[in-house]
Amino acid sequence: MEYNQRELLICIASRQMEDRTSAFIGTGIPMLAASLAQKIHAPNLICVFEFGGTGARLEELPLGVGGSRSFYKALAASSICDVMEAAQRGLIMYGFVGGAQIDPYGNLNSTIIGDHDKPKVRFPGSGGANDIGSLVWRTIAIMPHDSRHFVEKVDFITTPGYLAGPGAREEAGLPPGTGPYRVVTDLALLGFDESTKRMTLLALNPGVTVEKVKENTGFELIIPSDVGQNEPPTDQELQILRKEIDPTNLYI
Amino acid sequence: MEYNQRELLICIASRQMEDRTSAFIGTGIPMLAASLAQKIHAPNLICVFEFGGTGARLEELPLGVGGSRSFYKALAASSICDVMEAAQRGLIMYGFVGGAQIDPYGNLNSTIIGDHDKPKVRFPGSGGANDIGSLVWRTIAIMPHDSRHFVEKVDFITTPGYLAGPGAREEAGLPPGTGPYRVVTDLALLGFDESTKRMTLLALNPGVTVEKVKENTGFELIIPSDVGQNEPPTDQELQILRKEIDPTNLYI
Amino acid sequence: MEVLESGKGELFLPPRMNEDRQWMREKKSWALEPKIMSEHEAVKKFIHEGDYIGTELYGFVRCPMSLAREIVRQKIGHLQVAGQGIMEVDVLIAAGLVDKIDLTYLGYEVYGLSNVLRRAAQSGKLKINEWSNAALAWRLKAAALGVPFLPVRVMLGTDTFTYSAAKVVKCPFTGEKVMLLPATMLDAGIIHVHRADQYGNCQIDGISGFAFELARASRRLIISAEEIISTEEIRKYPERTIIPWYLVDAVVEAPFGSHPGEMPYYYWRDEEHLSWYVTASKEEETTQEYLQKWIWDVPSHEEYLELVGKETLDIMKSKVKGR
Amino acid sequence: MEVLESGKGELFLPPRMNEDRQWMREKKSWALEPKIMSEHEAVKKFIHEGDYIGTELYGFVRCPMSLAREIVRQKIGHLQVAGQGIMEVDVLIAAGLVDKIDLTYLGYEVYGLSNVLRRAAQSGKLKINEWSNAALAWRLKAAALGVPFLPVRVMLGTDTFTYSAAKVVKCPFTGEKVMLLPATMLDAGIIHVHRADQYGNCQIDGISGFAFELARASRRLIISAEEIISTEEIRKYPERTIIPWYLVDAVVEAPFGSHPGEMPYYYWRDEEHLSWYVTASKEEETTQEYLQKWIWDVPSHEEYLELVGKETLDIMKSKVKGR
Repeated sequence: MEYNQRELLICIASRQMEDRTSAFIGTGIPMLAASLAQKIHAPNLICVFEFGGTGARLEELPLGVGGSRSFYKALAASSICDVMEAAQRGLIMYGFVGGAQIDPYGNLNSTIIGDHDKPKVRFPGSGGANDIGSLVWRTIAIMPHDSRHFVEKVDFITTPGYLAGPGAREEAGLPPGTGPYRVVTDLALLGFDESTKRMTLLALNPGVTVEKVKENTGFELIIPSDVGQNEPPTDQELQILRKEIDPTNLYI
Repeated sequence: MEYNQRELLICIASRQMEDRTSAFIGTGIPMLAASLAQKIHAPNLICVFEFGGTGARLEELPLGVGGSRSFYKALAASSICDVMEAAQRGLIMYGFVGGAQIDPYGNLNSTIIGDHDKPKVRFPGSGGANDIGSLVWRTIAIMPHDSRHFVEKVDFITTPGYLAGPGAREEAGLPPGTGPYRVVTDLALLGFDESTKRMTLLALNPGVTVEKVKENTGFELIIPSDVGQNEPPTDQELQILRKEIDPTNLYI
Repeated sequence: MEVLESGKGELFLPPRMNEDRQWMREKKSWALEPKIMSEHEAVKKFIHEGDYIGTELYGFVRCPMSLAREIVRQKIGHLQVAGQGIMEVDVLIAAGLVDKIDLTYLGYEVYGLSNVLRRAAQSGKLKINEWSNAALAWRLKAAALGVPFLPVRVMLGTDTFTYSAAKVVKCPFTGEKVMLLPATMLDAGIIHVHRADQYGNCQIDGISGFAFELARASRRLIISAEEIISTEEIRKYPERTIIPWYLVDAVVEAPFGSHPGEMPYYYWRDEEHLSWYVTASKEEETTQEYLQKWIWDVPSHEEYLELVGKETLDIMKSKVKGR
Repeated sequence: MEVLESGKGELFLPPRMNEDRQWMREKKSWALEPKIMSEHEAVKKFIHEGDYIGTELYGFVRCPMSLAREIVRQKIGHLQVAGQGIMEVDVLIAAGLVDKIDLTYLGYEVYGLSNVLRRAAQSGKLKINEWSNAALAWRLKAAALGVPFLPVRVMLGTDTFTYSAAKVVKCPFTGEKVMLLPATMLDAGIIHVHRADQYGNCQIDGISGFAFELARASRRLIISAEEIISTEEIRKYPERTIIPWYLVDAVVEAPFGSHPGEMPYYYWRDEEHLSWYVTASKEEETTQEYLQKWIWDVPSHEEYLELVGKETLDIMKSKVKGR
């Protein structure tokens, strides 16, 4: 079946999550990815929304992280502190992040371009991103892949990736064992090298070459010898996505 | 009307409290005193129980600080942290304390006599007493008056009074403006001298002499020239106490 | 436990625990006295020029929009704001009323970025400290606890910390670095709830966001409520009282108070109106036109609702999902 | 923010945030799987010799008495306990199962002092640290937050502090002294609730004591519930879920689980039984006789209830007040 780039992103993101765990979910692609994972391979993946909704029936897609759909027939509807503290205790496995810039260590900028006090461009700010990037075990970034977004050095570290490299998170006081896990883009799936903590190409999206990825990355990417191939969305994935998850084409 | 010592204590304690404020209430005398104050001169005195009950209808006397009567038809039934934090923010005006020993500065011992690790006598411990003595604006101690209870130096400061004297509470980090306010005993009503923070005789119970108070106090008490007289319980007080507050003679 | 590092942001509102305690002693009454008043009176009495204020939840959801609009209507300026916000903080900035903001996120969620924030920040007129969502909620929590700070494990190692007013110390128990967030006891807080009695005892359905913390972290507190209920109803379910009366200074009856946002279980959000605002906010001129039409030209919340139209409100009611 | 003073008590259970995080990652499952089991199985599986445990609320009120009795029944020893307690901690000490206690209060309220505590403390066998009620609750709250300590304003200047394991520091924001309480992440917690579903989603009526904090401050968590309800009922009122399933390891159906204490809105306390215990506890021998009769000779909670007698239980039910 044919598919668009957004559907591809959703499918690839959804495949990264394990069952019997939890994911901090923002609106848009992460929510669709988590829903899809629930319906395909992770029936016990639980969506947690940052204002308190936990384990909702996502019959209609939430439009915001605090809206009524984020706790419709939920198992718990608590508060921002409660769910953030659960994350701080180590209970939340996945979280989605994004931004205007990402660097080789997965640090993200969603605050400003230019000088902080009189910026060239002002973005929304951290929101829950810094919390997610600090506290969940594995963050998954979803990014458009070009050299404007993939930069050697971000203008502002809003959300911590591996900071300056190996050991830097622990040195800063962030909980050990946490950090960037995957970056899902319209070109490829990326991960982080165990020893250098630098971004590594894991698999290419259908029709994309290593060369194209390199061209669109503003820093030196680790290219292992065994770069994989992302399977295109399966018919099952597409059908569930279109018929069950987003039948009104709100996001796809 | 005739009255017993317990009724006298309750009446004198109840007269110490102002309207439109709140009081941390333990079971027994404090509760009866607060109930009486509500019915006589302080209709908007609110009882707060340390496990979360706030503004209950005290139709039947609570038997414990967390029991169902402590939040029967209450305005709020929250948690120990919530009410203790309200006290920490300065919202609770009165609190009742007691103990096995009290010293000239109103410090109280309800922990041990003798050595801490192998005590001669072990008492229950602080419970909420230290919290109340630290956080409410005015503590009211209710004590049996004899030289075994009123001592020069307590074996163990469970609950802070004025500690070593003027400025000591502030120096220790306790919130300014708080501290012991009254001590209600079977012999007298006591307060604390503004400048020395030492216990002062305010008023004698009916039939009690200054000499008797001195004899039964194990430290030098400040005796001002104008010692007052505590009025015996009025008929109104006794009637309300016996008919409305404790009709089954649970406490009186 | 030495301070290892300090954020370089100015602390707009330093913790002042002892002064706050004194305030609570003098200004808060435990008396059960009616506090119902109009939003005009409530805002006039309890929000002052230069105040540091906070709003809960956020522009699209259970948000005190009618109160936020009233602040704009009265043009109470030089505000400092604890900003986790969408439309409620946006309109304050758009009206030129905000000098400083402790910011975590200001945007329109699925509708994209806030052009109002962008213009204000890029002009250099708006002074901004950076925080995370949890950090702002935890700063309120610290104030709610009555303590000067709370240790947390976020913001460490980032520029979000550098441009905040937090401090990093070594934990004296574990030897590890922790972030200390200074408490934020607001001058005034505004919260919209499902139900309140005339004294201010409040019930909220569904998630409580950071209402618990913000209510306890406000020297003055204005509540708007969809419905006023009897105190007997409050007493029947005392565990549902998330905000007790003694914290509350004013109670405003405000049906559809969260419009154009939603109110869980009561009404759905007004997408059409939201898109008008998002479109208007793209340019300064059209933003001002929006404010003129929907706030300054409308003297009260009742008249605002008339302007929205009963038909629209009925649709929003019919669209909401039950339990 | 230097440490100005340290309590001289041994820190029985130091904060271990990173190990706790690892535990939560490895041992807690978010899967919706049934967890209903007998109290025998639950205690056997989740409470181990030498554990640091906590109970909520307290012996006379909504207390996991059936679970506390089961611990005594299985004679799980060398326990360390966070002790705000009446009968639930008393029976553990009486059975000789407790080595160390972080104590705030152990007594029988209107019935007076605990002779069990008195004997254990005066013999020097029980190692005791002192805390206040709020301090113990706040230590659990610190753990619930996932941070190593919480600053508070109690215990300052007293021997309660001297014989604790807290620390006094100077606040880096205000320059004032504050007390730092170390977090207590328990090895195991036991809580009795009104209603739970088979996965462990819990509802409590009336005051919640410190259930919220203790649930979140327990590596392993056993829930006993008066009633098991459907998950549909939980989903209908998600704001009532005070303890969510992913924190819970075992759910035990235990009607009258708080006996001889009360269960607000469900049943009143059994004064006669309480007075038997208070009387028995005066002497070591009669204390042991009580334990023998009511715990060791009774293999399960069901049989305990039979021994109490249906008639008595019905009276307790009939005496309770509604809302």
